[in-house]
Amino acid sequence: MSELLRLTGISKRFTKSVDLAGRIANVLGAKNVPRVVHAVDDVDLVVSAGEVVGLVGESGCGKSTLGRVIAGIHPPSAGAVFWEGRDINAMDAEAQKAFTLGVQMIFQDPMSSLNPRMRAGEIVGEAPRVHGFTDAQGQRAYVDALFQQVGLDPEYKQRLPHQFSGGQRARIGIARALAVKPRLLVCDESVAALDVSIQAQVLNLFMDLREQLGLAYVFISHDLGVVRHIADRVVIMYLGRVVESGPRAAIFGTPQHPYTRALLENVPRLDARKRRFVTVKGEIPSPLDPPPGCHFHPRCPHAGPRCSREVPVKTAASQGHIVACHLADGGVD
Amino acid sequence: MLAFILRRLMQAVFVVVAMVVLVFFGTYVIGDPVWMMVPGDATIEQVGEVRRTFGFDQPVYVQFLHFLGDVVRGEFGRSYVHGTSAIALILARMPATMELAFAALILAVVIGLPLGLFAGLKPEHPAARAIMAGSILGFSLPTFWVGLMLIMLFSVMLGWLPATGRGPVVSIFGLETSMLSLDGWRHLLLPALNLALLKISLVIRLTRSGTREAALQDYVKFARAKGLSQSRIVGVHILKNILIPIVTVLGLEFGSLVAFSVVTESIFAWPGMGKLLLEAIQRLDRPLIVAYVMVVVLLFVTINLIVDILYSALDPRVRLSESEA
Amino acid sequence: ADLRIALSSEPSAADPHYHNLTPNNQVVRHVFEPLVFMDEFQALKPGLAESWKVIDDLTWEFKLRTGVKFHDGSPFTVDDVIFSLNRVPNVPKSPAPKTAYVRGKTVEKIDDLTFRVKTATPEALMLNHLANIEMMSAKAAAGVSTEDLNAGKGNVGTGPYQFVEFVPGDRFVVKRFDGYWGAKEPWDKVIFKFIKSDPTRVAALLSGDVDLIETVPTADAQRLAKEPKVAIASALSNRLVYLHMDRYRAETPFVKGKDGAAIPNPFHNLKVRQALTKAVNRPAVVERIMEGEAVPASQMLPDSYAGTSKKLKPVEYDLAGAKKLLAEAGYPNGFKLTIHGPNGRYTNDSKIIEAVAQMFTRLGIETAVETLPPAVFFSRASAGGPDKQPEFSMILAGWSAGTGEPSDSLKALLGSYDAKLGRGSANRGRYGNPAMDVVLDKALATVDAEKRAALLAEAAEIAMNDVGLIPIHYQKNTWAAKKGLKVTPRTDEYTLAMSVKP
Amino acid sequence: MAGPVLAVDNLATHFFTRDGVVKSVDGVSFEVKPGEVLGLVGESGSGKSVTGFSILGLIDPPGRIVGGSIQLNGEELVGRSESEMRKVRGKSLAMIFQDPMMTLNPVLRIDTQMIEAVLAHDAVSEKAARARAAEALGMVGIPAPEERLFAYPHQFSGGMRQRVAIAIALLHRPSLIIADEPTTALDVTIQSQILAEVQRICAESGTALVWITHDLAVVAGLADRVAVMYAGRIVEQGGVDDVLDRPCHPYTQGLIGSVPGAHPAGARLHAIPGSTPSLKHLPQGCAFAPRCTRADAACAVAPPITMNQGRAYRCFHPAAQAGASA
Amino acid sequence: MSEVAALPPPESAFGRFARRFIEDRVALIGLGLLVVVILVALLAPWIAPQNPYDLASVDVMDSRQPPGSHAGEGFTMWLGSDGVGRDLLSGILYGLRISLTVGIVSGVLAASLGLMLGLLAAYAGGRTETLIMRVVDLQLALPSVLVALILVALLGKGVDKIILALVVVQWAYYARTVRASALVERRKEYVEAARSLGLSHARTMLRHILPNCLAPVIVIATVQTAHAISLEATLSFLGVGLPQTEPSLGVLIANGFQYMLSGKYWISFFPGLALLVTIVAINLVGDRLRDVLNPRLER
Ligand SMILES: Nc1ncnc2c1ncn2[C@@H]1O[C@H](COP(=O)(O)OP(=O)(O)OP(=O)(O)O)[C@@H](O)[C@H]1O
Ligand SMILES: Nc1ncnc2c1ncn2[C@@H]1O[C@H](COP(=O)(O)OP(=O)(O)OP(=O)(O)O)[C@@H](O)[C@H]1O
Ligand SMILES: [Mg+2]
Ligand SMILES: [Mg+2]
Repeated sequence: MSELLRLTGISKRFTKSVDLAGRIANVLGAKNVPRVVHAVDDVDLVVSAGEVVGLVGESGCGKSTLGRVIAGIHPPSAGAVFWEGRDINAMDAEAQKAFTLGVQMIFQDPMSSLNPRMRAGEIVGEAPRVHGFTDAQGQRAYVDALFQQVGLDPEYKQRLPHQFSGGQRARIGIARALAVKPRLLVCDESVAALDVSIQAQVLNLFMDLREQLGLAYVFISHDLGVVRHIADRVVIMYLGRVVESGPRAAIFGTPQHPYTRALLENVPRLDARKRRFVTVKGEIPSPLDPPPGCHFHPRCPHAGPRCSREVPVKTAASQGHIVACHLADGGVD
Repeated sequence: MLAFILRRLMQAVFVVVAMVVLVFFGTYVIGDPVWMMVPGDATIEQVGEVRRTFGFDQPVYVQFLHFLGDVVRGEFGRSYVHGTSAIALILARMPATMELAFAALILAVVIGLPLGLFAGLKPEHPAARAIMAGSILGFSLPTFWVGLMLIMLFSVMLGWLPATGRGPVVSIFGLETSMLSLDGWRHLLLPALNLALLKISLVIRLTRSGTREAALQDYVKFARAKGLSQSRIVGVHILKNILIPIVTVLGLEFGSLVAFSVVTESIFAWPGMGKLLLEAIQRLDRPLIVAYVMVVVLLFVTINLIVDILYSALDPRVRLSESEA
Repeated sequence: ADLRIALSSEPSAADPHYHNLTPNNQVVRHVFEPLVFMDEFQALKPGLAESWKVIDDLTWEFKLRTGVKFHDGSPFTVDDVIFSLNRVPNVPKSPAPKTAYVRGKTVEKIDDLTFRVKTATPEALMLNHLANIEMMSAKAAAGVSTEDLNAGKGNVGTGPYQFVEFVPGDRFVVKRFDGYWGAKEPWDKVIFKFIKSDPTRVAALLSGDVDLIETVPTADAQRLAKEPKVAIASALSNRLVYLHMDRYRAETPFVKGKDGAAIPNPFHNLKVRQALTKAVNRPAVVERIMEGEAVPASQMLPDSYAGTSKKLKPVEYDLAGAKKLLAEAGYPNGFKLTIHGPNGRYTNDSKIIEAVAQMFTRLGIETAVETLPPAVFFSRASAGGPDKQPEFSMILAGWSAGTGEPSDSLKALLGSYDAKLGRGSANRGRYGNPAMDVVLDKALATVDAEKRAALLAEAAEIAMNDVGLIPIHYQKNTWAAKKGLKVTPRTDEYTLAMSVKP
Repeated sequence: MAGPVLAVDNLATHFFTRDGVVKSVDGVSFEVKPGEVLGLVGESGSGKSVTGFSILGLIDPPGRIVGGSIQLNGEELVGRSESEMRKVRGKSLAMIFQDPMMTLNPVLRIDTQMIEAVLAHDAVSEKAARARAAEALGMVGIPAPEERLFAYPHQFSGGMRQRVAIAIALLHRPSLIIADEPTTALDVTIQSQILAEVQRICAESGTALVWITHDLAVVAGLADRVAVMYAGRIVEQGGVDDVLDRPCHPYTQGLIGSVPGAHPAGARLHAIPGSTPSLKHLPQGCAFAPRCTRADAACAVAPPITMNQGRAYRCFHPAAQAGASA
Repeated sequence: MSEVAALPPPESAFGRFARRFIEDRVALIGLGLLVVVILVALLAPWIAPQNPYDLASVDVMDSRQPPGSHAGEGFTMWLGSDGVGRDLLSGILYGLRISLTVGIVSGVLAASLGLMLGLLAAYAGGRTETLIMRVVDLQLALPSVLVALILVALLGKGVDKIILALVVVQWAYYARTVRASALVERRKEYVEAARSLGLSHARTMLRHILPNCLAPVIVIATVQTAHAISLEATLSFLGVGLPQTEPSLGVLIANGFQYMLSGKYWISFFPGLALLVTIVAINLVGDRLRDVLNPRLER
């Protein structure tokens, strides 16, 4: 499989700097410090053509931010993005456009991701017309084909988003993304808002499209069940950092990181009846003020003194299976 | 907090400077103030003399530089007409206007809040609909017209309340107020009502929509699920939430209250700074207009600051240091 | 008993020499008195000066009244006169000083109660000028500023009332001075309230907030006259409302042909001016707009005043005659005209303009009206044009003769414009008639009252027959008081507590 | 054995909207025994929440309970006046809501909100009420409860807020708690913390629980019995093992088939075709018929409840009859 | 697919909007009134007995006549006449035209200006936003009387000038409102979708964000239009309003003001009534719009 996208050392920081008034106040004795959120911190990621990468983690760990960086919506604060092996910052406008259109995002909230005042046909048809995938006459047929591809009746083109059900809205979002012939879809919790039965339909659609069009996916979800079902490779994030990544079988079969293990244990399962819930202690810390060293150490049952001092480095546990934990890297003491 | 206040002050300085420049040159283009100062039968010589006395014969930028020089020296100019410090004149009149504006605010809240709550809790009730329809009247009728109608009804026809002026004033802590005596209130009532009319409508509307929205919130349902009484839910849970927008909006509207006091004060011969401004504009008393604008902008800034502090007191989610400009 | 009076305009200070405007003069007149009084008809009477005589064309001798005391008990002497006359030109930052009244006069003390005034040129208006200068106490007022006087410091006069307080924007209060040299006033305390809004002032009277109001709005005069609780007093005033026409430009900006093209200034044509004045239906304006609170005008002052012409009568309304004249003048189809005027400066000013515009339109002159806020209007009407000349083609304005005779009016409104001579200072039409100037100049240099009056009347006739301006009406001044108060109306628009008796 | 804590019989709650009657709950019956956990599952809009609110009498106009009975500890709740209902709410019957961000009043401190809940039913001193509030907070695993009482909701994370809500529900030791998807908005690790907490408390105090959720997996781990709702009706009800392992109703089967975790990775899911119907335009007969592979002419009439060995379902063509007897 | 059956019949946004609008009877009455007012204003030249702006047909001899009197030219002045002899009915009909024009045109212009600047501020952020919002602050602190007076001094009186003054006074309210809602919209995912689809900033701003910020604008526009009409009346009262000879409702009221105590009530009462009806109608419609356009109240 050829490499489609590569992220190296990607970080994304959101900074709120101290303005002039704040600085003057500091002179007068106040303590205004710039507030920095390390939403994504030194992440490496490779997506090959046609591959599904699952991105898992708890709320606020930076999944969406990473997704947006991949989709080119946010520029990264550090690190480089390579599209088909070329640094996107070194590309000409043409190639950059190919990258922009080549990666499309599908959002979590099917309602807020559709412009409530545009008709379905327009939502899907706008970008291909603007970018010349089709002209005014061809637009109709082009959009009809897309509607059929995602399992919507082209009759619905005249409707507004609120006139659709949740599952249908998700399909419109998918059709909109497909309209510019992307090679990689970033699905940010795209099925989380749907009912199980509808979610199953949409997951099936994703899998069909992958087969038909050879699409690659970055599949963001906090639902391990979904990720296990659909992903070839899984990346686990905790507070901006990747703690473990590897092939599905490795992650679910031989999880290395204590956090991954805790996650897997905590997932409710149909076949676990009347079980006693055992839990990870503690709350998810705030990304504004993350714990030092390994971010997970305050909640980790195996934490040792080293964990609060040193940031763990990425170590390969097996082929393609990488873990960032002191346990895998010489112990915690 | 400190940074927040500083930020506000810096904004205020910007606004004041821009405003002063605007007003200075704006009033310059309106006309030559000398014609509003000399008597109609003044000779050319007299006119020229007055012009020289006040420096109107100089180019406008020179006049402006002189003015800036005065400001740097801490002197904001003397009223052309009154010959005394413009700031002092305005400050002397400010308590009357503030009193009027505050009385209007109080009336707006005291009348508007209960009516709005009722209309919001029972939106389909005929009385609620009547309140809403009635509230339209509040901003449909020009203030000056309503003012005279109030005078006609309550002073001339019924003879209940005095038509004009301010009641006896007492000075407490250096602040003059007429709110401490019955007669003071009798004088205050009509003009305050006149000024408040618009705000009453506004409060009714804000309260109603706020109540309607709050009543649909989960926390209200949860409060009911706890078995709380209706009065506690409305009086504590809903009220505290709707006070937030009301305080904010009323704070912002305080400016328009002061602006509209120009009209009310002239109708009711209320000795406030609005009337002073109107006269200053009519007589092109530039230092007075500039000083008014400065005082009013600073007043707004102060009020906004107070509103923000109140806001953060009412809404614990807001922290002053974080709220943006 | 107290007397509460509502004034329509507010004084700017309690300093008698600070601002020469009616609102100021009338309130300070209760506290300070001039050497010469003007009665309700603006006739001159002995005031603090008991008597005077003309020694020669350039010298006057005055004798002060005996037994006059200031409010602080000190006696009034010639030193106070000298102090006051010296103070007048030296009030700092005065927006309208009374300097012109003392210019060229030197005072010579003869004894404590006698002094002489010498002038540079013959001063026919000596007494009128002295009637405008209030006497202050040399002792109490030495070195006090306007602000001090506002606050009551040194605010000591000889008047029938003593200063109590001045609250800008609200009130001016005086109380009776029991050591007054003249007849004792009936009021313990007089409170002047400033109520600018016309209907409010009326309401204040009707609701009993005040006992007396000045400047009764024309709309309410008739109603108040019928009101049983209210008594009305009214007098013909010295204020003339008139139209001025552009007489100095060959083409005037606000006159255009019917097709909108520029045409030569028609106001240079006497027939046009005559047509215009004939087209003004003065009785209609007086009746329909002023509601009877005015009298059609023929010249600068009503002919009850000295120095007016008894021959001049208000021009009769004659539309047909006016049309004929206009046709004769070469404008059978009229032209287009814009009249400018202030709104809110004179009683019903904008309505009068509109009525006049209707009348001119009937004459065939398509007339537009543009009224402006006074602040804008006067500055443009006086110097808004290129090179600081008057801007408009025809304006409406008003004029009140503070001296109580027409010489000032003629000089300022109709004298050929001459900045050096101070002539034509309010001549915003720049009308000029050398024949009239000659007669007027002669009158101004004539000290003998009768001769002067004849000359002034002659000057007025020359100018009015030439239609130098179009007089419309003289306003009436109307006061309304609680029933039971006797109000003596004044022609000079002053509202004085001394005119009110229970 | 004691009678059920809650017995709902043939409950019907309808909303009379401008454009038609919404039969949100239409003939729902179930019972909950003391200490028992009932899982109420179903898709969005199937009427789970309305059922819960009906029990507390918190249905607002245009909604109304139009029929059936609700008995709490043998006392009828339907038809009670608002003030009588108020005595029950929060006292013997408590509710926890889905969104922890919204259930606490953002502008009131935690102590205010807890103390008022104590004082609403018990005439105790404020001090005693505060002590009880702190105790309840401790019970749900909030460290340093006395201090935390002075906090505002926004100073808590979502999981903490949900604990506070649970603590408020526990204040009067109710005999029944209705929990309306209380963990749906929470993260996996936090969800299981809450689940563990609830499990422990119910076991200790014998409080019965109705747990509303759309997540079958949560129900599997928590509930004793399961009721599956579809379009305002309970279509299947029974012991958790019975229903999940041997579903009778095709809808239950479809739901289970849609859960990705239950399938081999990458395989197509057995999705139910179509989407949930609008409650305004329900088809005649079985509401699930349009999406059902087994539907036939018989389904044009609404299927009655079939009782079978402690299980109940509404279907003419149940799948697992054999399994049930096995 | 079988989903078709489950969907409600398609309904256009406007159809839904209209249906919800007319559900309220009071709003319908308001709408009816507004239509009547606008019609009457449009048809004024054909239904008014007099052209009140033609000085040749207005006669001062007819001034202050009570309702029902006959004018010199023979027609009946049903509502009486004003201080210079203008037939009040005609004056009101024509005045309505001016007032509505002033209100609507200034509303549209102020809304457009405020919309653009507010949108730009929200979208661009940073210094642009700071600058625009400071100017907004400035504007909100400037007394409207002063602004109007300065403009009248600079430009002279006239409908266009008063409109300009009102635009200057009002745009800031729109800018503030639009910025607030644009800030919310900007964070919505459909905007990110537009960016990710490679659509230009201009297109994203104008085609995607703008239409979604219109609802609050429409709502405040109705209030501000009503407010503009009564503000114009206030300015006329203060002497800086519209020209005397072509009176708006505000000028008529302001002119009648001095007659209010004199028993000639009609000179100010009837124009006041007309103003009241107009503003109430606009506000009734506006209120309903607010409810209909507020998605939060849509269950
Ligand atoms: N535009 C922004 N400005 C400031 N901080 C941001 C911004 N976007 C995200 N963050 C912060 O970055 C962190 C990561 O956010 P992100 O949305 O990527 O998390 P997530 O993993 O997608 O969470 P969730 O599961 O809740 O969607 C959070 O703490 C968030 O507050
Ligand atoms: N106030 C109301 N007015 C009209 N219909 C309502 C109202 N409240 C609820 N409904 C309708 O009742 C039905 C059931 O709603 P309910 O909230 O019980 O669903 P739910 O099963 O809890 O769904 P979710 O999982 O989304 O919470 C829905 O179709 C809903 O539209
Ligand atoms: Mg996210
Ligand atoms: Mg629910």
